[in-house]
Amino acid sequence: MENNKYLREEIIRESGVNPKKCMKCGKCSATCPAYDEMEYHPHQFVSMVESGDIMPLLNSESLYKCLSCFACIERCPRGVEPAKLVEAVRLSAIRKQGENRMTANDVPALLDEEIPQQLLVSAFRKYSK
Amino acid sequence: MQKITQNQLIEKAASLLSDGTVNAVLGWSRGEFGYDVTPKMFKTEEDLKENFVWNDFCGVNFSKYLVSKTDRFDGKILVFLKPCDTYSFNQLLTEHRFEREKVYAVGIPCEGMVDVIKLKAVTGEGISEIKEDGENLLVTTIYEDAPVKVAFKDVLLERCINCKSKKHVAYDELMGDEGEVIESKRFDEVAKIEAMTPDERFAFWQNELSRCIRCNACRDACPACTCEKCVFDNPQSGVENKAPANSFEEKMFHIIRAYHVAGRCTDCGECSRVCPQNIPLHLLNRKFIKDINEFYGEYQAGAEVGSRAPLVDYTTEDLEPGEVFDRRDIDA
Amino acid sequence: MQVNEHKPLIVAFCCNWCSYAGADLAGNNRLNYPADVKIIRVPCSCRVNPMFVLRAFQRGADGVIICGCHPGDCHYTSGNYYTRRRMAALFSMLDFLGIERERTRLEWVSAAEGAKFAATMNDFVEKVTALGENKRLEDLRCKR
Amino acid sequence: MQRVGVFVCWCGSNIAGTVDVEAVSEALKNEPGVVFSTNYQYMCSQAGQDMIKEAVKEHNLTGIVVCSCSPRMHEATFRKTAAAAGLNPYMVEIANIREQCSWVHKDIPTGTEKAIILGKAAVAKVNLNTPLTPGESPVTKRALVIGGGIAGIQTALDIADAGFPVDIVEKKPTIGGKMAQLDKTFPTLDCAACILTPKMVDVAQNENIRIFSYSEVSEIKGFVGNFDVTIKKNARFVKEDICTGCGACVEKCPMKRVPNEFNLGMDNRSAIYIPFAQAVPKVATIDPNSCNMLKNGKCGLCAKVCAAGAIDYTQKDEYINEKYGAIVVATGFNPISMDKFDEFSYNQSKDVITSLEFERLTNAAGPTAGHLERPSDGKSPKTIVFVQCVGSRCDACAEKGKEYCSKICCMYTAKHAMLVRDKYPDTEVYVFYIDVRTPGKNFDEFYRRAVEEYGVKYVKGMVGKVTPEGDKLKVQASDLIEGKQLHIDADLVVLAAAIEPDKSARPLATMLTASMDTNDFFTEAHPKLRPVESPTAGVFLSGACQGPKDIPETVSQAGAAASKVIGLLAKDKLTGNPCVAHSNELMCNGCSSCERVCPYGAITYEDKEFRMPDRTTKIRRVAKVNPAVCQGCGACTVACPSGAMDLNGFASNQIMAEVDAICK
Repeated sequence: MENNKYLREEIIRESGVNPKKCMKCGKCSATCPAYDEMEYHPHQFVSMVESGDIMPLLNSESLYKCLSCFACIERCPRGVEPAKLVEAVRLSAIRKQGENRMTANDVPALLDEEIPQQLLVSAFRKYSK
Repeated sequence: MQKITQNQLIEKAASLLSDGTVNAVLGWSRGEFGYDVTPKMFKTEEDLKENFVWNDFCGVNFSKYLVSKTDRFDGKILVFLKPCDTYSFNQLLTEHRFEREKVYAVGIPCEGMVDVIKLKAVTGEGISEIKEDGENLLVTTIYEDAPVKVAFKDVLLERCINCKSKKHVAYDELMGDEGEVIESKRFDEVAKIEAMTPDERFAFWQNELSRCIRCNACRDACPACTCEKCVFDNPQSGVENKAPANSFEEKMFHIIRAYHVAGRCTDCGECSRVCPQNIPLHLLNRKFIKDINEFYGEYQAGAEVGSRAPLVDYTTEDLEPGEVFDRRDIDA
Repeated sequence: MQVNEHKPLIVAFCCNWCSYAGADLAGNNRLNYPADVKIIRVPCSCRVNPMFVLRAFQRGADGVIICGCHPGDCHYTSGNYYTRRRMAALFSMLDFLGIERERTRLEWVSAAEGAKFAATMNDFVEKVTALGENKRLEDLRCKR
Repeated sequence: MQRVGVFVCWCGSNIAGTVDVEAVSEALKNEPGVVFSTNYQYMCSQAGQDMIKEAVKEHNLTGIVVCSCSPRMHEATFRKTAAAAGLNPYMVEIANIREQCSWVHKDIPTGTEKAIILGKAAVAKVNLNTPLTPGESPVTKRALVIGGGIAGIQTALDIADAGFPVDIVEKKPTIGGKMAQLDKTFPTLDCAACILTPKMVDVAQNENIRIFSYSEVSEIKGFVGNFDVTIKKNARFVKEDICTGCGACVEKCPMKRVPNEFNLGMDNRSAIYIPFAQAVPKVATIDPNSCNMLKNGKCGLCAKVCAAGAIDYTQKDEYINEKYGAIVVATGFNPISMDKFDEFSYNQSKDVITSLEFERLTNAAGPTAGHLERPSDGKSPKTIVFVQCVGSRCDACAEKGKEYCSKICCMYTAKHAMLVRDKYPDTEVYVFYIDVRTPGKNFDEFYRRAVEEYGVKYVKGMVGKVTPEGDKLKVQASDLIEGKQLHIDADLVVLAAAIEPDKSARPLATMLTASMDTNDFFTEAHPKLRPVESPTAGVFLSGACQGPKDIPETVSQAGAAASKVIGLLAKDKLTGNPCVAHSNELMCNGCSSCERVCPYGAITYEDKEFRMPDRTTKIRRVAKVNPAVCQGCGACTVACPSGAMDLNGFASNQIMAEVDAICK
């Protein structure tokens, strides 16, 4: 629990988000294009970070399903900016030793005619430290 | 070392007089010595040619004179304003202290004015003649045969060393080139005192203010002190003048004076310039200006006519007096 | 325990609508605070001229406290906002002159805050007592 | 020198228990000015008051100090006593030795010592007291109501009923306001027109009421009881007193394609128009921006068909000056613009509408004669999505909505949803909500009926986006209870847009020197105890100009404002509080500092001629306090650098005398 408290504060500080401003309207999740891919949805990120329930988020695939399209940031009526929280949690996850989501070795397997090179590069940047 | 010459000003004044634009000229005239330049109303060209001076000792801020001069004079008055004088000019207009239509303001550039006390510290008393020589002054005294060479830069008034603006914020006509608002270091000395311990601060001010002889020169020269009746001259006010007695009385006088002009003081520095006891009175005013800038956002009194002084204004989110100290403790 | 012989003299300016009523409530509830506190009633905290504060110090007061309605609750809508700016400037100036900052205070006390009034006065008296006699501000000629 | 009498009260044992009252009255005998000092068990009793009266006569007292309970308790009592004894009531000062002395200190020496000091301070103050007389000003017995919506109508009717003349100024061609546009009203579902239009007729027929429609207030001077107002009557190019409202001109007008603002642009009107059938005054108005005759002098058909000869193309704006004793602000509200809410496709699809537009769509007098049809193709919608809180409850930094709750949306949305399900049971109705707020009589029951009896689908969650696709609107939303994202193909989307104060309110507030909050709602004099008064004396608030309100609340506030106005107008003279500021013109610099801090606009300036010692004269600008407007806070006294401004009853020298007495 102590650990979670520390983690919570770190995530809040790094993201610069104040989850207390959330009025639980769910507009972030309503606007999210990756909703169906995600286990935890944007509004749940806000709520779970606020309550310090961070371990499930750290271990969730949802971290990598967020497209960083920032629709939730744009639409949130309270200025909470959920995507920044997702980003901060993702950073906490991949910063751990050996927790890179992608390594250089993974890249060849992902190569595909259809995939824009830029996508790979940005994914590589985003998913590893 | 002024860039604009005395003759240029006399010519300008004479032409404005003769074409009827103005009926009188508020200008500087030679005093008994070269350095005690005195304000004077000129009404003829002859008088101008004979007595008008413009040199490194023309520190007087004429803005304040307009309050009484325009009152007692029917025509239009020409006034020469240095950049710092224009701020006081605007502030007095904000306070409706004189009628703008009665004044024709000519902005003139200023390279800084000489502090006579500093000068005398170098040359000694008995100055009989002062000549300009490039970046130096050649000062002859009655005690020495050869003139003493003094660098102009070394004897500038404090307010000119920390000049806040070479830009004129008000004028009808501008002579010479327009300057800029300057990023001055004028608050450094205030910050230095703030950094002292309370005991040191008390000792500092005890030393400075105990010299006060209550001559009221600071008040009389201050362009913000134009009250019809000053509280210190009013037996009903409860703070009327008392003889100095090396106690809280002087501090009270100076706190009240600084407080009364807080938010209206343009930091023109006349108070310190005229103080015969060389007390750095401008520091009190600057303290208020610095506080106001820090607490309520940058504000320069007189920068524009009609602006609302910070102490007659508020926001609902203002700092609490206690928070002021907390913040300073954190900064320290 | 340090025995302090000096009994401080505290002048409290209280606005009629909130803080003076808060002081009355403290009385109604018999909440004790030191008798060193003497209250002067003013219509609004914005009636308090810095000259009054200085006058009190000059005459030998050891502490001056100004109490008004909470920001936003002023009976005259904006009076206490002006007070806040004026006193922030004045207190900061007194501090600049080396005068102990604990000798001055601005507090917001509502008509319902009798307990806060008593607690504030207790605390203020304690702080001022610890500073001892006001030597930096008094005017010897005004002292009896 | 005053002759002061000191009266120390025991208050039974309340004071005497901790304060040696004998010692107090004895000590105060020696204070300057004191000629008599005594103590008594209950000073406020009849016997105590008689004692004071006798002492005043016997010792020729000019001032009284009562050492007793708080002045908040008995100051008024002792002032009356003084008046009964022939003294000016303001020559009384109270030393509070109960609440602020005997009750908070335990031992007698401490209590006694403090009581003596408090007594001395009061004596010092009363020595400097001057007799004060409250100022009087006459009251113009006529009220002005600005805004002719339901708030203004109700206020005007109530004032007129009490027998006072009232003028209503309405900027639109007709009174009625927003309520005239509504269909049914919650929670009773009576039709808005059925309850409003009779009131409008009452207004028209009331002898005490004049309506200035198509008019604006252009200037306000004066103060409570004595406002001087200029009303600008905009040229409507129709002689109001002659027009019969027959409508022949409207029918013949060839310019028929002007968006009809009454129906929020969902249909068209002609260039000469009567906003709606029950308009009051029922007079035509020519819209100068679309009339061919006014624009280029070609047409003039309406003048030809007008049997009454009411058309006047040369009419000019007219300015009317009138005096009023009281002004009621009833400027109302508007829905906010949806321009910044791209996600709902309001500007992309005609089938995304605001709730006010929905009102017109379901109104029998609306553009579809009450048939619920989609604005795009006229088909009847099968799936309707209502979105709540659009632009309400937004964070300030989001910068597109309002921070506050608009208050009325939950209820009208429940009403809309219920009405749709009632009339068209085969329509699916979704309401997306964040919270359903229904405090009000029969409000929650109403909302529950919408859900339980009418089967409206309430979904907790917000709509994220609306995308027009074909003839459908793709609605993507969250369902927070079931934890899923919903995709609904809707035919019509209705946005519950936040409401904001009318744009005319801000300039009006400036004219009135009435204060406003950051959202441009008028501020009330006290949020709980004086909710219908503005801090500016003589200015009252009615309806949504003060904050979001529904109709019942608006009407009750309108009535409350009216009763305040009646209370004011019923007086022949206004007696002020004599403890007001006054300026010593000999010392005044005319610098405007005092004017800037005055919350009531009580200070004005005048040029005054002074004789100088040298027999010349000099004209100077000096401050003047209007005692009828000043409330006596004293902010100006401190802002004044020269000390020219002082406050009666709390003069600078009085307060300093108190300080001195305490610090002795």
